[in-house]
This record gives sequence, structure tokens and C-alpha cells, in this order.
Amino acid sequence: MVKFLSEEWIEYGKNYILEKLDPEKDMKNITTSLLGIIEHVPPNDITMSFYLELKDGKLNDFKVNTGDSFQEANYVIKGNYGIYKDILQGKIGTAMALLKNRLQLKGSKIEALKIIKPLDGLIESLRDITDEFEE
Amino acid sequence: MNQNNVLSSDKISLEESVAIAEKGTHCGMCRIDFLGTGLCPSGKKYGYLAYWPQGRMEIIKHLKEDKIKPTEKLIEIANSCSLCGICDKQCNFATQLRPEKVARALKDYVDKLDKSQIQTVEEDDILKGLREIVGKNWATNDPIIIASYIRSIISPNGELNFYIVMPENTEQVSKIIKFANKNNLPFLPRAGGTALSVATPTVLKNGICLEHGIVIDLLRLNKLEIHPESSSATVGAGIASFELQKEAYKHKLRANVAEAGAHYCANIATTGIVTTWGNSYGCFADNFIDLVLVDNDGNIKKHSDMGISNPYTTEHGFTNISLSPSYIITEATAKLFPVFDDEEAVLVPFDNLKDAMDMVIQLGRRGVGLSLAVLSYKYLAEFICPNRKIAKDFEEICKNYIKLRYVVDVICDKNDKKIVEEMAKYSIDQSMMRTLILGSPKLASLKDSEFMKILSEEDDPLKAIFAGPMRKHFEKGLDASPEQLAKVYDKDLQDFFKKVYSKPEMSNVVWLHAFRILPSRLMRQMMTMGPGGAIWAGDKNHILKWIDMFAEVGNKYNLEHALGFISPLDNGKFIYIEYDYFYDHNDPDVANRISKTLLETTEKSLVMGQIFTLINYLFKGLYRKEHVLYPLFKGLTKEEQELFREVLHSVLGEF
Amino acid sequence: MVKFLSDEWNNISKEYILKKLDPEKDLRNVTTSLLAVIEHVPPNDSTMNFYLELQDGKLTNFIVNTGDTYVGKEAVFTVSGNYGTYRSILKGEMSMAVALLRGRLKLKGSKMKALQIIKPLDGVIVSLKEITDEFEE
Amino acid sequence: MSLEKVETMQKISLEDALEIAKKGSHCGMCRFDFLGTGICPSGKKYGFLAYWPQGRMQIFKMLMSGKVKPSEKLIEIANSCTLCGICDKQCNFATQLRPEKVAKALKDYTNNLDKSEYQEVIEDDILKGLREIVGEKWATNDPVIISSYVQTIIHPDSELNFYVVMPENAEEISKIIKFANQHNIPFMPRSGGTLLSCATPTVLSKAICLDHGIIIDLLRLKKLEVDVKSCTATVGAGITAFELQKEAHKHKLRANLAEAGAHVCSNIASTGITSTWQNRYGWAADNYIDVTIVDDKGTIRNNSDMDIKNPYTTERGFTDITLSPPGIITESTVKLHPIADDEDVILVPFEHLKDALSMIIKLAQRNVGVSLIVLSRKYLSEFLCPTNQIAKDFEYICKNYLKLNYVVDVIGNKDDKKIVEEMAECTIDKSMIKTLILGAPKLASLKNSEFLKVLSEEKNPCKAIFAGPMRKHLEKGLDASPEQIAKVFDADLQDFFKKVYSKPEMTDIIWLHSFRILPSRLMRQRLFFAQAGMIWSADQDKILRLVDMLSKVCDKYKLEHMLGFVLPMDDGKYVFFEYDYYYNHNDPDATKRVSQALIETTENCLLMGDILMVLNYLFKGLYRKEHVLYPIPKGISDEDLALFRELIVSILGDEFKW
Repeated sequence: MVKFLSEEWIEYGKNYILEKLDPEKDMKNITTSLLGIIEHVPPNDITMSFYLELKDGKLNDFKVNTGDSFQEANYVIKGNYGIYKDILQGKIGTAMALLKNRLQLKGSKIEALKIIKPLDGLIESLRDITDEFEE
Repeated sequence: MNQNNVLSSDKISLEESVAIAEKGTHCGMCRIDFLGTGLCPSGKKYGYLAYWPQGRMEIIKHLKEDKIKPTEKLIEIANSCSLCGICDKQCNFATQLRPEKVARALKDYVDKLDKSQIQTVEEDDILKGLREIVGKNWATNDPIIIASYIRSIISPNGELNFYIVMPENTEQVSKIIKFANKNNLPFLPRAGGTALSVATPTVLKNGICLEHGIVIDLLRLNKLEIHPESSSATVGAGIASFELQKEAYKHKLRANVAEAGAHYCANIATTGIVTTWGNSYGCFADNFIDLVLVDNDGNIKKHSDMGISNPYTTEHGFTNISLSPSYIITEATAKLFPVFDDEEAVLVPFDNLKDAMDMVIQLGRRGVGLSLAVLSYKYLAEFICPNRKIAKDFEEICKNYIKLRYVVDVICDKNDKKIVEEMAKYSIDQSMMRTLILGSPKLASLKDSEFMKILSEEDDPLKAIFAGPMRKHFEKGLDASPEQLAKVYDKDLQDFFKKVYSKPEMSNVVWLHAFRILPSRLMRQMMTMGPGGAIWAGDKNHILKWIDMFAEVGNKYNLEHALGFISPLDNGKFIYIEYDYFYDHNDPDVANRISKTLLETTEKSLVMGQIFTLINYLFKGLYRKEHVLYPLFKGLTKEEQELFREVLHSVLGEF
Repeated sequence: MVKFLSDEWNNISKEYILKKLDPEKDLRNVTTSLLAVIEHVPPNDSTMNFYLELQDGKLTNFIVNTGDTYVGKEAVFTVSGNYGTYRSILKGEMSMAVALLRGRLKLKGSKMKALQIIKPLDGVIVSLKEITDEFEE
Repeated sequence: MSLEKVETMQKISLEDALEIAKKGSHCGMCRFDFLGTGICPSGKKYGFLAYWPQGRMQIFKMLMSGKVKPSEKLIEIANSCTLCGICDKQCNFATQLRPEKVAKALKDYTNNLDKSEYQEVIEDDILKGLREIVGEKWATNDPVIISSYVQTIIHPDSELNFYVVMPENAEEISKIIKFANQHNIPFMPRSGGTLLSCATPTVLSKAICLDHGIIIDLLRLKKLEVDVKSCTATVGAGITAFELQKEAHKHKLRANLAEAGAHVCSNIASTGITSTWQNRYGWAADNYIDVTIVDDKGTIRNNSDMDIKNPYTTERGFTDITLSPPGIITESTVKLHPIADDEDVILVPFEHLKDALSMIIKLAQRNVGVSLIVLSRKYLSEFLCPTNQIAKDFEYICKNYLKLNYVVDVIGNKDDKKIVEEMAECTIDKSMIKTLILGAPKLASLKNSEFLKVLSEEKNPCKAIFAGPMRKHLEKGLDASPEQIAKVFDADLQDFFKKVYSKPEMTDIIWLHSFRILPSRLMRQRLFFAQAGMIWSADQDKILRLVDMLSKVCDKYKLEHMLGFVLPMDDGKYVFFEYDYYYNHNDPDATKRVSQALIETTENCLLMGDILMVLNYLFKGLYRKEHVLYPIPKGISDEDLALFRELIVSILGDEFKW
């Protein structure tokens, strides 16, 4: 078990997705990319982001990045550290976070919601491996 | 009638008070002075919900079930009640409950406590930070105070890790939001709370309520300025519809407002202002000249700012569902409209919906009437009658004896009145309405009478009673008077209600439409869920199908249900329909069926097409109607329907 | 006479404004600053800008600058437009006010305030007119 | 009456043709088919203004004054005219001119030219670039073609260093704008051109016209789709009010529109749509569901886009003057409104504005009537009467005999009609209006008759003649018929106009309110400048003071002037007024006086307060009316006035003095 956004987290995440998630069944063979911007990351109130790219349901790229320079992606979701934490701790679903404006979305809501389900699968996988957060 | 002797006894047990409290529905009528009694002194002084009658009723339930432990604040809350009895009068008018008895029980409970049982509450860094923004008195983490917000923003089955903060102005709201973000805490504004209390028993709970974090209670933003010179008003987020209307009326002006207790700004943010006046006063952005709002990053904006990104549009389509406001509206500049000297009410009774609907749409398109709606016998009965029992009998009489199932309800000037009267075979005028209001108990009592049986055998009972020979007998028979009506209230309140009903406005239909104090009766001791939305008025059969659908689903889940009202929008191009399901909010099983009904009717509506459902309405009131309602909604495809279910389930969970 | 936005232009304009424009009469002792962004500067379609600062009607700062990086300070007014517009203003074909009102120059900041100093600024423009004769075509 | 002589002869001298051309005022009525004649074949084929009747008239003036030299294109322009005579019919209805004679003269003139007199026009890089975007045919730098745009977007004194380009869609416009910016060339869209032709003779000319660069003629954006289900229409920038209304009426729907020749999209962008239907159908953003705009960076956007800058608001205050549209509207989705089966019209005559005003505001507040307006006797005469002379006499009669100075003009359903009738002492009904339209010439001829003298001695002449015993006599006396009215037109056109006036719609006042083909008559053989604004209606005396002020200033500058109309908007909270100065656009002294009156009245209105002047809402028709009209303008201070004058000077140049 590792810490959210740490190097290991990325590695675990990658492997987990590759091993546990079936591109067809779980990921519906979707091809898309998602940039998650995480604001107010403790302790130093910094901004971080993770970029995730799926090709035909296979994980193509998954990386974490610190600072305000971001990568282009089909969908950009933005929210504070707390909401990501809630999502990864299973307190709130991604869709719900969107509809409650806890996560702000750049890009079509309709399209985004179409990939919510597979994303949920991914989130769950990350949920299982993430246990440590900045307080 | 065991409740009655509860009410008459002076001492009251905790159990009995909880029995009262559980019937409470957070209609919020105890927070506005709609009967001229003045306001609950402690609520006015301390602000937090906990110090208002509805708050005390909420608190006592959770003490009883040990969900919360007493704190210092509890003592203050209990003692702050002067037992002045204002709440009993207000609550009785709307719901026939006696909150003061609950307050008294709470005092007894507190008196019995010994100091050791009282927990002390620590101020943590978050609270410190909030207090730096709003001042010591106006931020708290006291569990008792927090508990008073349960069911009207906090879900009943969560922990109470919240903060309540009561900012005074827009700048403070902005600071609070920035502070919340920095500390990674979610936040949600609370105004009247009624929309939240209606959603809480249902599956929407998780979506609508705040799971933890900061409750921003907006009650203190009570700026209210009328500008007669430009017939507009500046309205703070803490101002209720009733208060705005009262000010406007002083200048012979009228605002387009929701139910008396609803806060004007919050109402714009949630559904936009949906009223019977909508056809002439507008909907969505029509209602305001400008808004001041704070976005989710804490930035203060105005709709009139040029630099901001388009504040008048929203994503189109059925998946565009929002479960919380994207802004907090802290101040609105509302449009006001002239009140004419020759305004009157005219009601046209119908025994079937189709004809009533035809008429209201035709009137809407022709711009006849200021307020224009079809009301069902259900609304008529609930609004007019002083208590549930009378309403039930009244309803049955309408339905089964006089076949008064719908009324086209028009408020208009004398010219429009002529027009309506020419279109109608006969109508119910002001004085007859007054008779019905004051005579409703007597009428209800005639339920199984000969008079009614004879009447029902007339080929047109409605005509006979409202325009025909029997009118005289009818009026005489009801002997409608404040005295008569007052009799239905608890002994100790009868004098008061005699005075209340002697006030002309209490039986003045125009006034009642403008100030909207009666809809609260839909929530008396029970809960209402009113799905519906705006439907394109071009195809009347489509509309009737839609309404039938609501009825079918209601039957399927055996719920008490009825059409509420129909009112034209956008020059009669659309009509707004509310269809209501009534249920006991303390019964988890029925609440569950309500949820299913809500989802099923929404899905069916979307499949039907040309319908903008309540679910899509939520939190879009501040946009231009042109961007919300157009292009017309097409019916969902199979695949879209799938998607819709997926979305809802990932939001609301399977059940 | 020099070329628009050249170093000489910058220097001469400075002197000229200081010498020829009376802070009180011509510039009405205004204190303000103006950042002018010039887009599509030929031949390479580059972006330039000049920053101009008046203290009580005295010119305290005047810098020309190439590329999208602006002078550090935030100007009270930022006007942006393409090279052609500035050219016709400096050639006296169009007044700055008209350029603003026609949207040829985009203004950041209050139009009301901007127009209050339009006269003094015109003074500056006129002086720039007199020393500028060469443009990229 | 030298004109009549001219018109009867076959061959026409250059001088006589020039006479005609000069009288042209670019009303644009020759560019759409409002009489069922079809439209000018060459204009339809070639598109550029030069190939339309109004363009030929302009070109002819330019050639005669030597401002433009012949070019190859001139031959094409001259020959493309088939002398089919459609333009004479259309133009005669509006202005009584004979453009075909000018076309003939232009043919003669070109035939007599010899090759050496033609200048050669070469394609430069800019033109090449433009043609790559729109295609060879639709971009030009030919001076003759360009000269046809003079007075409707080009200032008469400016050199002709322009390009004209006719894009087909938003994408092409976007490319054109990006191309223009990249080469530092200014550009400006042109639609109907009427607004520009009205401004050109005045001080506003330099500020409004394009100084040099690219004219984007939007005529080819012809999309027009009515969606009956949602009561909306998608309208391209090349569509005129008349064309949209015609489509809408096919479905028993009505659009809220400006004058017949005005283009719908540009009208939204410039002043917003002002019409007699405005109180019910709304103003500014009320009129459309969505618009597609190309901004001045060339970006294409819709007002329904979420991530654009707030498209519904504007700066306020008297210094907020805008002289060009916020972008080019290439397409708009406008609202349409159902037409009630029992729609009827009713006119209430008034001697005093005060009474007419209070009636109309009351009606508006109570939402009575769909179309609602106070018309002055001036508008009534100009609209109804086929020629200037007849209009003059008609107005004289209204004023001196009938004391009919204003009418409250209401279109509504039968219920509305009843309400108005109950309020009014006497009214003019549909059939009487038909009589007045067809009988106008006869009525005018009664100017000094006994009949009218007798009538004028009645206590209430209007009542006597419209509702009283004399009505019969009047109807008989006027013997109103297509035959009668046709007589006033040139001999060779009388048969045609007999047919025209036999068509029901030509005397159907409701149709005329919807299709608005009559306002063009305000521009017949002369121009007018419309000083307009919106005034808060709570203080009705103030509105009267305003009108009084306007007329005093016009007297001071010796202008023919009259209130045009007053109409309620925003539920009667505001009224929109138009006050017109009429003048000969060929008389430079007159135009100077018009300009002075324009500025002086504007200043006075700013000082009065509660008024939003045309100078301040020009090009704000896209915004939400709430953000344009509120807060209500306060009267300005003296130092503000000084600032305003400074501003005016920097717009109009120092030659403008007080």
C-alpha cells in the first residue's frame, strides 16, 4: 500500500491496471486521455496533476506531474486534494463529484459521463492500492 | 385524537414531543412573519437553525435517539425560547403542529441534565479560521447546532463532522470558499432549506446533501431595497419570498416569487422562479436584471460583468444534471411589476383536464391574465382547508359530488376578467372563493349529506352551485365566517385565528397568489415530492400522455398522488407541470418507492421527448431560458437511455 | 524622422514629449500608464508593444519591447490592435478615440477613464506623429 | 415636373439620368421581391452591389463626377441589365424613380467609350489571397464595382483603395478576417446598407464608414430554415426582413423584424430589432435563441458557447459609444410567434400626443395588443401615400382639417380590440384604412374643398368622418379603388400598379405591419436622419418635454422635422421614440445642419437623463436588454458634458464646432 501520487503509487497503478483490468470487459476498449488537476495539495498547498491515457482500453500512459504546466487531454477534471481523497477513499463517486461541481470538467459532460463507468473501474483499482494521504 | 389531548395538556413527555417533532417537515414557515405575530425572538437573535422552532424540533429527535450528546449550547438553545407561543400560531396555520410544546420538553430535558453529561466542544484550526472571517458568534462546530441542520442539508445517517458559518456579506462568502478550498473541505450554501428537506428522504439525498465540511447558512445576508424609480429590488440571499413581496407591495409593485418561505436568491439558483405568474413575468433569467454571485473558487462575479465567461448558457441535453449550485447567489436585482387597481381573481371550474388545459394554453398564448394556472382539486383542497382532515373531505366532495376536478385560476385586470368570463360557461368569483375558504369546514362536514347527494344528481353540479339557483342555499348553508373557521383550531388558539381570518388578505385570492403562504400546507405532517418540468405546448395529447404516465407510475408504487398545477411559460409555447406524490417521510419503505417513482418518471419523460424534466431543471435558474429550453428536447434513444441509467446509478447507487 | 518602434524612435519620442509637451497645458498633469500591444508587425508578423507612463503630466517611462513578454509593470490601460491600426493612427488617418470606438483598438480597463485621458494621450500621439514617417508595409 | 417629361421619352440624356441617380437614397428595395415581380436578374446573378439597380445609379454618379474611371467590368455591368423593367416597378412603389432609365443611359455611355478610356485593373497579392478563400468570382478590386459601394459603406470623398469580397459562409468569413489581420488591413461587413446610407451624409460618416480595406458583402449567406415545431427560424446574414417574414407566414408564424429591406442578422447586431411588435415580442436578446458570430480575430462562436466571454452584457454610461458591431453575425436562430386567427387592427386618432401616449403606456403595461405604437400624422401620410406631393397634402389635411396629429395603432386579437374600443372615443377600422390607402390621392385633392372646411368646423372632425354621419360621404367621395390610385403613377406603369393595389395584402394593414415595405417611402428622393432613443416612461410629462426640445432644436436649424413614432417596450416601462429630420442629401449645407441638430439634441437628452440615446445603444442589439437599459441613465453633469464634447471632437474631428 502506498501514498497517493507517489512514484510507487504510479507504478502500482500501472501494474494493477495492466494486470487486473480487462481492456474489453472493464475498459470497453475506449481510447481517451484524462488530465486530473489536483489543487491545494498539502502540506505546501501546491498543485499537482496526473495524466492518464487509454488506447483501445489498454493503459498507454500514466504519469504524475507537479506544478501548473499541464498536458493536453480529451478531458480535464479539476478539483482540490480533498475531493480526490474522498473519491479514492470511496466516499464519493466520480460521477457524483462531477454533478456536485466538486470536480470541474473541461470538455463535454455527455462524453465524459460515457466513460465514467470504465473510469470507475480504474478508480476502484487505485482505491485498493492507495491508503496514505497528506492530512 | 390522542394528539389533541397531548396538545391540551400543559406538561409534555419527551416521547410526546418527539411524536410532534417527527411530523415536522422543515417547511420553514416559522422563519417569516406571515401572520403579523412577529418572529421567534431567539431565532432572530441567534440566527442558527437550532434557535428556530423547526431546529429545536430536529434537535429533540436526535437527543432522544442519542445521536448527539448535550453541549453547553444546548442549554442556551433551550433557554433562549421565551415560550411566547408565536411558533404555535404560525405552525398551526400551516401544519397544525405545536412546536412550543417541543421547546418546553427541551427545557425540561435540559433541566434534568447534570453537568457531567455535558460535553465540551473544542475550537479547532478550521473553526478558528472561519471565525476570523465572520466573527466569533457566526461560526460553530457545536454538534447540537449542527444536528439542527439534519434533514435540510445534512443527511440523517451521517456523522456530524461539519462546521456551520453565517456570513454577513458577499466578501465573507468569498473568503469562506477560498478558505474551504485551501483546506480541502467541501461546502454547500443553505437558504430556506425546503428543497433540501424535500429531497432528503429520497434517493437524491446523497446527491443533494453535504457529506461533510462547511454549511454556509445565508440567513444573515438580508439586504432588501426597493427601487420604485426603476421598479426593481435589490435582494440579499437571506431574504424570503414573503419578505420581498411585502416590501414590494408597499410601493404597489409585485415580485415574481416562489412559496412564501423560499429564499429569493436560492430559488433563482435552484429551479429559477416557477410560479403561476410566469407567463406574464417570465422564467429563468427573465426574472432578474442582475446577479451577484460567488463561484466555486471564491471569485465574486456579476452577470453584468464583461470579463467573465458566458453566465447565461449551460450545456444542453439530458445528461446535463447538476446536483449543487455552480455559484452562490448572494444578491439579486429583481424586476418588479405594477399592481393594478382593478385586479381580480376568476376561477373557472372543470370536470376534466383536457378542457382546462386547452383554456389555459389559449389564454397564455393570448397574453391574458397576470397569474395563470390550472389547479387540481388536490391543490385547491390543500390550500384552502385549515387542516388535513377537512382537506380530505373537501377533496372528496370536489371529486365525487360536484365534479370540481380542475380550475383554471386567473388573476387579471377587469378587461381580462371579461375575456375569461366570456370563454367560460360560468366561474367562481372572489366572494365565492372567500365563502369556500371560510366555509370549508362546514362544507367538508356536508360530505355525506342529502344536499350533496341532490347536488351530485344535477347534470351540471358545478353550474348549479356556482352560477345556478343553489348558490344562495350553498352560501347560506356554509355560513362562512372567521368565527366558524376558527373553531377547527385548538381551543387556546381560536381567538387568534378568528382575528387572523378577519384580516381581508387571508381570504383575498389575489393576495394569497402573490404571497403564497398556502403551499406550505402541502407539507403539513407529511412530505411532497413534485416531479414534472416544462413541456412543449404544441401537442396537447403528448401533454396528457405525460400526465397519465405520472399517474400510472404513482399507482404502480401505490402512492397517494395527483396533478398539482399547470402554468404556461414563454408566451404559452411551453407549459410547466408539477405532479405530486404525497407520503409519510418517517416511513422508509414509502420513501424508497418515492425514489423509484422519481427515477422512473424522469426516465420515461426523457424517452417521451419535448420535455425538460425537473431533474434537468435543477440549478439552471440563472441562465437564459433560450439556452435552457431550446433546442427542443428529442426523445432518448435506446442507447442514451442506457447511458442515463448508468449515470443515475453511478450517482445514486443501485436500489 | 525615424522608423516606428525603432530604438531611435523610442529615444527621440522621449525627448520630444519631454521638450514639446507642457505637462500642465498639454498633458493636464495626468498620472497614468499605457501599454500598447501591436500585433502582426511586418515583415515577420511579430508582436511588439510599448509602455508609456505619465506622472503629473511628465513622461516618466517609455519602453519599446518585442515579443509577447510585456513590460513588468501592470499598465492602467492596455490597448491592443494590429500594426495597420497604429500606422493609420500615427499617420493621422484615424484618431485614437475612433479606433477605440470602432474596436480597431481593444481596450483593457474602463472605457470611461480611458476617454477622460484621450485628449492628453492624443497630445502624445500627435507628437509621435511628427517624428514618425517610416513604416513597414 | 421636368421629371415626367424625362420619363415619357425613350432616349435619355446623361444629365437627366444623373438627375434621377442623384435622387436615389439606397433604400435597397430593389434587392428583394416585394411586389411579386421577381428580382433584378443581373443583381441575382453577379451579386456585387454594382449589378443591382441602386449600384448602377451610384456608379453613374461616380462616372459623371469623374471620381471613377471606366474599367472592363463596367461593360459587363452595363450589359448585364436586360432592361426588364422590374426595378422601375419596385422603385416607383417606394420612391417614384426610374432606375431603368439610368441603366439605359449607362449602356449608351459605355457604348460611346473607346478602349483607350478604360483603365486596366491588375490582381494584387491581397486579391489573390481573397480569391483563394472565396473563389475567383467573389472577390474584386475593380474600381467601378467598388464605386457602387460609395455612400453605403464608403465615404464619398475617400479614394477607392478597397477590396470587395462576397463570402458564402462563416468559415470563409473567418478566413477573410484572419487574412486581413495578418496583412494589417481593416475590414467591415455590409448587409442592407441602409443604416450606412443614412449616416453617410452626416458627421457620423467618417466614424461609421470604412476608410480603406476589405468590404465583406454578406449577401450570399442565404440560409433560411423555419422550424415550425419549435417556432424558430435559422437565418443567414444575407436574408432580408421581408424574405424571413414571407417564409414565416407560410407557417402562420410571424418574426419580429425591421424594415423590409434590412438584413435580419445585421439588424440584430446594429440597433437590435425595433418594431411595432416589440412590446410583445421583445427587444435585443429577446428576439433570438442563438447567434453565430465571427469575432474580429476571426474566431467563430455561438452565444450558447459556455467558455466565451459574457456575450450578453456591455459597458454602460454616456461615453460607451460603439461604432462597429461586436463581430459579424453570420447566422441567427430567431424566435417566431404564432399568428392568432382573430387578429385585427384598430387605430385611435388623437389631436394631442399626451393623450395618445398615456393610452399606449396603459395598454402596454396591461399587455393589450401584439403590435402597439403611436404614429405621427407624418408617418401615416408618408406610409399611406404613393407620392411625396400627395403625402404633403394628406398631412396638411390631417393637421389643419381633421386635427388628426397622432394615431394609437394597435394590432391584437378580438379581445384586445374590444378593450381599445372601450377606451377610445372614436376609432379607424380596417376597412376605413383600406379606403384611406386607395383613396389617398382623391383625399389629398380635396385639400381646399368645401367638404373639408365644413368638416373642420365639427367639434370632433375625426369622429364625424370616421365614426359619424360623414363617413358614408367620405367613402363615397374618395371612391377608393386600385384604378384610382394607379392613376398617380407614370402612364406606362398604371396597369401594373392597378394589379398591385388589387392584391389584398397591399391594403391589408396587418400584412403591412408585418412586412414593412412602406417605411422605404420615408427615403423617397431624399434622406432623413432618425434621432432615436429609449426613455423611462414613468414620467410622461418628461416625454413631452423631450419631444418639445427636439422640435425646438430642429426649428433652430431650419430642418423639416416631425416625431415619427413612440412605442412601448419592456412591459411599458420604457418607450422607444424616433424623431426624424428630413433633408436633401445632395445639399451639403442641409447635411451640416442635420449634424448639428443631431449632436445638440443628443447632448440635451444626456442632460435630461432617463434616456438611452441611439448613440449609446448603437451596435448593442446583441445584448440582454436588462444590461443595456439598466441602471436607468442619470442626467449627466456639466463636466461630463465637457468630456462628451471632447469625445465627439475626437470622433468627428476638430472641424466640428459648437
